[in-house]
Amino acid sequence: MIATVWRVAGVGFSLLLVLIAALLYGDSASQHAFLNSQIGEVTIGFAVRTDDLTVLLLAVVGVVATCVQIYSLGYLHERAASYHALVTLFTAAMAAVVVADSLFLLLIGWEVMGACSYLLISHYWERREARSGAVKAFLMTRLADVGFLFGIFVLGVGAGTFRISALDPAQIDPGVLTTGTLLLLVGVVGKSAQVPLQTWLPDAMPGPSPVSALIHAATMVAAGVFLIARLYDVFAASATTMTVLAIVACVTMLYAALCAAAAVEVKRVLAWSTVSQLAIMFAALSLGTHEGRHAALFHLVTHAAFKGLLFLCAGVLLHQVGSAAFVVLRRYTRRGRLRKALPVTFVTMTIGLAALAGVPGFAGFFSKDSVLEAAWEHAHGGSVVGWFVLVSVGLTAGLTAFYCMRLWLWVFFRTPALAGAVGAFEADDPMADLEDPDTSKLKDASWLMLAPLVLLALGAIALGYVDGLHLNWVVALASTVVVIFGVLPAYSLWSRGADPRPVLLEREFGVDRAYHALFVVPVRWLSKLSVLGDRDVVGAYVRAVGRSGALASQGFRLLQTGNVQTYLTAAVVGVVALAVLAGVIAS
Amino acid sequence: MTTALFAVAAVVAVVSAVLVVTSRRIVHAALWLVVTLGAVAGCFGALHAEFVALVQILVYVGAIVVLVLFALMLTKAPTNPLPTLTTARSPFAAAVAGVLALLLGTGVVIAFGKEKIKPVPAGDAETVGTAIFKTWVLPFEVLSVLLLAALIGAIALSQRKSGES
Amino acid sequence: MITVANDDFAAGVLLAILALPVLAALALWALPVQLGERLAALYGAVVSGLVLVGSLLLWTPANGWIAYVSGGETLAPGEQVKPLHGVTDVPWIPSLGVRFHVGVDSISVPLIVLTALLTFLCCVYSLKITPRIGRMRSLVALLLVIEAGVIGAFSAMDLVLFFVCFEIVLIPMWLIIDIWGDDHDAPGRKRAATTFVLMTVFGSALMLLGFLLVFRQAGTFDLVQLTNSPVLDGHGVPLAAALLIAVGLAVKVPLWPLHIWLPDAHAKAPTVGSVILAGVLLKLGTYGLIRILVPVLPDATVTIAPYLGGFSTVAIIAGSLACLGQTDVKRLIAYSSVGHMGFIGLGIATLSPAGMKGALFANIAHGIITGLLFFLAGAIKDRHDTSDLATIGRALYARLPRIAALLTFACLASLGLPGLAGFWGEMLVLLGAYDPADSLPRATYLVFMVLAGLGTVLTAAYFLRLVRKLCQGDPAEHPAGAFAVDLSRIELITWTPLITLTVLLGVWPGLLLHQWGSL
Amino acid sequence: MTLTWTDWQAIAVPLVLAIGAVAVLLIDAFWRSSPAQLRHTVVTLLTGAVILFGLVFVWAQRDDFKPAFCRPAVEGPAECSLVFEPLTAGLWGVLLLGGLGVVGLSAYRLLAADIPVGEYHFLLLSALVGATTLAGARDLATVVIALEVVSLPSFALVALRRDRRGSEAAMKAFLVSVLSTAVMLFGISYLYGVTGSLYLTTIANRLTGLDPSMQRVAFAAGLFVIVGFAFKIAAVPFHGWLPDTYAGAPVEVTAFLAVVSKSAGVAGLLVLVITGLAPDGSDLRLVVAILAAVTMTVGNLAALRQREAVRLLAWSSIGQVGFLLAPLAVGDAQAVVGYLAAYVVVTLGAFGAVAVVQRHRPSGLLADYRGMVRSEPGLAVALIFFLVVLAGLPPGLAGLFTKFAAFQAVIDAHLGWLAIVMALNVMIGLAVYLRWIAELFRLPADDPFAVDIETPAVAMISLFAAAAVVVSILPSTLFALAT
Amino acid sequence: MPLVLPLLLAVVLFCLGVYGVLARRNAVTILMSLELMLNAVNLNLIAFDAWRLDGLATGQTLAVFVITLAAAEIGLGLAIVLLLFRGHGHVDADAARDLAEADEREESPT
Repeated sequence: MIATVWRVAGVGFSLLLVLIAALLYGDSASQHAFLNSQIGEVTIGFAVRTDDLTVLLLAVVGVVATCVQIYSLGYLHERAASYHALVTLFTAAMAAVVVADSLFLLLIGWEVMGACSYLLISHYWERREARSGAVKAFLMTRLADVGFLFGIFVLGVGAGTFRISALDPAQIDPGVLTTGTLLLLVGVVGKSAQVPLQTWLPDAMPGPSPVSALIHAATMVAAGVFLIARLYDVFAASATTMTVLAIVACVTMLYAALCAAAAVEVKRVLAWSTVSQLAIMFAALSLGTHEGRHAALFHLVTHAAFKGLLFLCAGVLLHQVGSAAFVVLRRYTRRGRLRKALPVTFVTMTIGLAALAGVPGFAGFFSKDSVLEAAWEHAHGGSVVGWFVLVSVGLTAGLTAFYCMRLWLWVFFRTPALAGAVGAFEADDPMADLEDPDTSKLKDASWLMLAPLVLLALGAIALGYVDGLHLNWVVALASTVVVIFGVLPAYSLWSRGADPRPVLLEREFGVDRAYHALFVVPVRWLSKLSVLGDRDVVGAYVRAVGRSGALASQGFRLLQTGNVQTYLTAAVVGVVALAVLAGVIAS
Repeated sequence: MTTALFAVAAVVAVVSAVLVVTSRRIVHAALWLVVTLGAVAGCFGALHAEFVALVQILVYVGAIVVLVLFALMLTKAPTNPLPTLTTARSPFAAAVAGVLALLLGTGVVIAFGKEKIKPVPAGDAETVGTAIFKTWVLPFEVLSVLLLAALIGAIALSQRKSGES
Repeated sequence: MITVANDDFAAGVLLAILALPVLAALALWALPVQLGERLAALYGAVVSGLVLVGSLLLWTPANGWIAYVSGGETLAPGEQVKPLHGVTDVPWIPSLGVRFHVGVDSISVPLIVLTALLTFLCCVYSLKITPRIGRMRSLVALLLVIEAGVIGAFSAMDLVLFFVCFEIVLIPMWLIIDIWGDDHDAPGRKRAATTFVLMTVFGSALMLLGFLLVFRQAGTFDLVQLTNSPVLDGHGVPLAAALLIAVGLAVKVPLWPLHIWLPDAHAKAPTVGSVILAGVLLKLGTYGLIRILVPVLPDATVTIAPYLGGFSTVAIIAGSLACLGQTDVKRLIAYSSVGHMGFIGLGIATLSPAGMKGALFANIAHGIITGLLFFLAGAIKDRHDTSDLATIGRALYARLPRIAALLTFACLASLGLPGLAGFWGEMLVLLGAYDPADSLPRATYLVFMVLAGLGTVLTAAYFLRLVRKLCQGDPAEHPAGAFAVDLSRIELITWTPLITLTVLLGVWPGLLLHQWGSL
Repeated sequence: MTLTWTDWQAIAVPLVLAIGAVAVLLIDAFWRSSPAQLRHTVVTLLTGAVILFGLVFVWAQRDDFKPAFCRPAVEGPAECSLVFEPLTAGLWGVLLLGGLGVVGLSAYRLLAADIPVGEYHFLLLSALVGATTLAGARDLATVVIALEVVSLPSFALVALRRDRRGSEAAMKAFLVSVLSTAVMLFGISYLYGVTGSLYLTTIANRLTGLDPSMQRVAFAAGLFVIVGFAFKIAAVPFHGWLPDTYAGAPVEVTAFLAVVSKSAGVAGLLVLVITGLAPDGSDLRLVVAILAAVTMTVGNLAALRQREAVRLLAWSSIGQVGFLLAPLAVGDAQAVVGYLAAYVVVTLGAFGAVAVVQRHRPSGLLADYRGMVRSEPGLAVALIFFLVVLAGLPPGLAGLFTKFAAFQAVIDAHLGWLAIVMALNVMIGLAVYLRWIAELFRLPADDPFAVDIETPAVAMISLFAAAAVVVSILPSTLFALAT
Repeated sequence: MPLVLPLLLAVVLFCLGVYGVLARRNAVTILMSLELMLNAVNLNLIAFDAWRLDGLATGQTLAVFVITLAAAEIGLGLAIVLLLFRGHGHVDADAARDLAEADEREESPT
């Protein structure tokens, strides 16, 4: 009953968002503030605004959320009430971020998303990896949010206002501006899982797939991109921040793409690819040009479509097969069953992967191309950053094509070379049952789940054309070549039945382990130290006071011997002592 | 003259006082106390306080020491020397007393070392009597309450409990 | 400046809510034992409900904030002077210069309402859920006495009266811990109660010394006069007075390293005791700092503020780290109070409008949220007869889904999630630390701010650890107990106001912030 | 010398008490034939009436200033042996109230049967004569003799049951007291030598102009005098006799020692300090301050582990004396008298309660009080209130404010270290009393204490409790005693 | 005559008395030692009186008072000592220890 209410509410709310976006479309930008309180010289309160960016993001969020909500109706049955409620809250929080004109309202949405993602990731709280992944996600984003909060302080106090529309970079001291934006960037990096705060996102995969779709496509991680787009004037005013952003983005996109190339679980590959794609958007933003911003937002929109699609497809795999690990999926695939049993999923996922890989004609191709174009333009302007971004995005495009192809082939196609073997993935799960699964009951998911897939697949193709076709043919050609260069090795490896995964990549460069040793272990030690310190140092003093009191008491009892002459002696000694003492003090 | 008299009495007083606190026979100690008190009375005399000297002899030697001797008898004090009459703490007690004497003696010598007493007779019964009844009426009256209370108290304590044989 | 507004009605209400609980407690003790035991909770609920109504009557939007002065200059220029109302001012002990002077302004009223609310909820809770040992008559009576004492302290406008009210609560609280505390650990609860009362008494004795030094300097104990013409000069006697007062109040707050009484006292106390202790009593310390230390000894406060801030920051970090290592749910929540009170201390130490308001806000928020947390911990403890995490086992989501969900909610609120009440106070405190009063060393405060910010992460870490250890987990390994009943009606009724307020204050902080005027 | 009307008025109270004492003794001695109850009641009522008369008299003249037994001095104001002034009125009020309380606690069925009634009341009144005289005395001869008049009857009272414990207790108290008298007299002799007078005002005048070597002697002399009083009020390290004597004496007599005898000592010391023996800033005040600090610390610490009620009260009374000495060390008479008054009321109450329990449970252990809140709620609540007042915590506001006044006096005199020690002792003292209170609140023991409490005991304890409540609500009454 | 002579004698007697009080075991001998101390007081008083010659005979008067006081004390003291003897069978001051702090044993009421 309650679950039904929340289901309806969830779908309704996300449709409402779409409706609002539609209503607001074309309205002139405006702001409205409410519930303000004056604290000293600054005002703390809430404000909302509407402009193109709001409308765009609201639409994206609304559509993706609608797809996810509807999809979830079919996907999820246990604990549906809390699930749908949280997804709705999640969407609402993202909507708050999108419409916020007050940094505090933005922060509320920003962090409520973190909390919702925590709760949703740990939806399957029976599973160990879900629990730890959720905690990790929350803590890492929380850590970044501290920087974000401080950034708000710095900018807000520096500008004398916490209203986004009132932040004028010209009015802010350059040093303050750089500090503030850098601190905000910390929050962005955390939320969008960029290097060095990237490790939480892949570990968040134990959450339900629709949630992953939501997180990766429209909310949470996209919020970082949105934020910089929203505060683009402020960010662009600080060259230092933009350079840092460029470096972070470039490192991240390559790093994540490499990690994705070695991941052996569909959702994990997709997660790393999100990190990588977000980095591309950041790279575009870091150009500091209008084209860059436009390209980033364009890529954000197309990415929302195809990444949402991909995660929902992965969800179908999980739902119908039970796992999205390569090793499991291969057991179906080696008999060629998977593709045939799940035709719609196969087709839509192929579209999604193509879009992700940047195959010409699909949305991803166009948006990535616009990023490359922007970078190219900028590089021509003599910017080192532009060159840097251009080269990185190019390399990433190749890697993306590689891992998309790898995923597609290994999951859906039997390898002639392996003659029905699972492939290179047995080692991943020695306990896995390598017997043939019962494939007779395998069938495609219900229409509730497939309808969003189809919708998003259409989006993944069509969204590439909404911005109008203005391709720079040189860049487009180059990127196509890069894609081909990425695809070919994947095909070649697959056809030979080999999947070489360097240890370094498989361990994702050891970052996780290093963080564990650098942060988690010391904190555990410190916590132990703190507990012991309280017990054995501070507490010991208190106990020692008590014990010495008791001891003294016992001592005075022992002195009370009952012998009156002892008392008299003590008294006379006391007289002499007092005389001497007072003499000493007086002199 | 008075100085010499005083010196003799003082020496006697000190020697006998030492014996009072060191004698191993209790009864001897009591008798040495008589000597000390007498010698102190002599000192009073030498300081021209004849009335006080007289009272000292009457009250102390005549009454108090007799009381003490009675008490010794009643408490069945042995007449033979007792090795345990002083406690084991006596060296310490001696040290404490010694330090005290040193402190007080030094202080007294420094403060009064140069002063002399003029030998003027001013201690007859009339002087003291007048002082008591002209100036010190209140303490005198209170003293009478004290004597009465002490007397009644002593009697009450000495009575056997009713029912006690 | 404090000005005084004549308001006989408010004065009457204030006196009534001061006197009513005490008289009601005496009357309850006068009842026959059997009748008293049966009626106690209902009686307590009615009385404290009346007090709650009275305290709400005192809540008028017109009243404001005491100005405090630092280094001779007003920190916030151009602010409005807001009056004290509900004033009763009669001589009490003329020879000592002590007056019975009570009144409320907007600093006191929210705290008084909080006190009344929590006491009311404790009484309502006790209607159905009672400690195993029973003796409800005395428990309710003691709760009412504590309520009166705390309201008295929050409305006292005389240093000595404040001191007296500060002490009134000690013996009742000691009894509550000692008699109704953890029934598995009699020596432990005795020790906890005694440590609590002795440390607090020592602290308050030092505070009294500070008051007397103030008296020697200013010749009055009257807070209105003292606030209007504070004891200036940050060295010598005023500094000594400020130190003594600060240390005395710091025991109560409690500030690291004087917090050692708190975990035991909270952990061993019965549910209602923990709620009152954490929700109300701790506020006395921070209220005292704001009401007395800052306005009366402004210069000396500036001198000691960096140290106060430093210890508060240490409290935030050390408290959070200690929480990470706790194995007992009540102890963990208790330690979390150390961290949260550290935030409040830091806010006061900034001496800035934002920090102060943050401290005041965090005071209220902590009372509400920690009250809720202790209610929840008590509920879990009652159901499992232990508060040890390992013994309770995991997967409460499966066994007690509603309570576990509420626990998660309360944890999120307590860790300062924006949108819930816990956020605004801590945010304002950090903002205050970013921009402290001009007379304070800003670089030092920036370090405090960063450390406190890291403290929020640690706070999140231990609360998530709690949720993970308690709520989540494989239900197969931790089957539901036979008598484990999920959220009962009385619990729902008792906790609803707290939950509502947590959300309400989270989305509308202005509700309280407006109270404290435009500073 | 002729006694003037003023002189008679000034000594009226001690005089009436003395006459009353003799009358009581005579009635008891010559009316042996009457039944014990009647005799006891008559004696009690008569004693009470005498003391009550004293109280009424003091109340009527509380604002007067009456120097008595004066002689014109060579220099300065007239030298008087006794002065009745508001301070005296306050001290007398406290002493007489204490005496009255003890008389009430010694009513028929309360006082042990083997104590001779007439002698008991005679000695009690005699001691009161000494106590009142002491509080008004302004010359050293009167001081020392009055002090003896307080002490000697007290020792007789201690041993009045004439048993083994009583005699030992009396012996200890006696020996210590006599030594203290000797020491004090020795000091007085030096004071006389240095200043040539026994009148306190004259001594105070002449002490100021002494050369250094004389000053040293004067200091030693003053020290000896103060030490004499310190013995009497059992300041540490002159306290050894007190716990033993309290434990050995009948409970009523212990109450007397704790209330009247101790108050008299404090009163005497107060008179000495404020009339100029230890003027402001003198080392003697420092000595008293040191004594105060040591006394309260040792007393409270030793009380911490006591298992017997009387012994706990004994040690705690040492601690309380420490708190009394603190304002005394700075010459704040108002604080001292206020503290004394509160102390007297609640100590009487506590001893009254202890006496009730001890009569039925002679072992006197704290464990006997277990569960009393349920079995004897009235008595338990009263006892808790007394203890809370002694600890100085609300609701015992009388104790709180008298401690407060002590703190204020000490702070005003810039004795910061003493104030810190006092703060520490507030904590230790609280620990002491809480132990006892905790026993009362324990769940009922196997055989909880439940008896028919004797009517006079109920009346007296209720009276003390009522008084304690009144002074808790209106603490200003306490401080009005000596203004 | 030098004033210090009687004063030093008094000091010596006083300290001998102190020694006696502290070191002697028998209660009666302790009382005797106390008498020595009181005599030292009297010596002081008389000496100062003779030195001061204030015409009031203050010292002598007080000396007489002290002698009387000593008599009262010794009277009551001996009564107490006798009572002690009746109860304990001896008069050793340091052996009467019934009232010492009972460490672990229960005190036995008589």
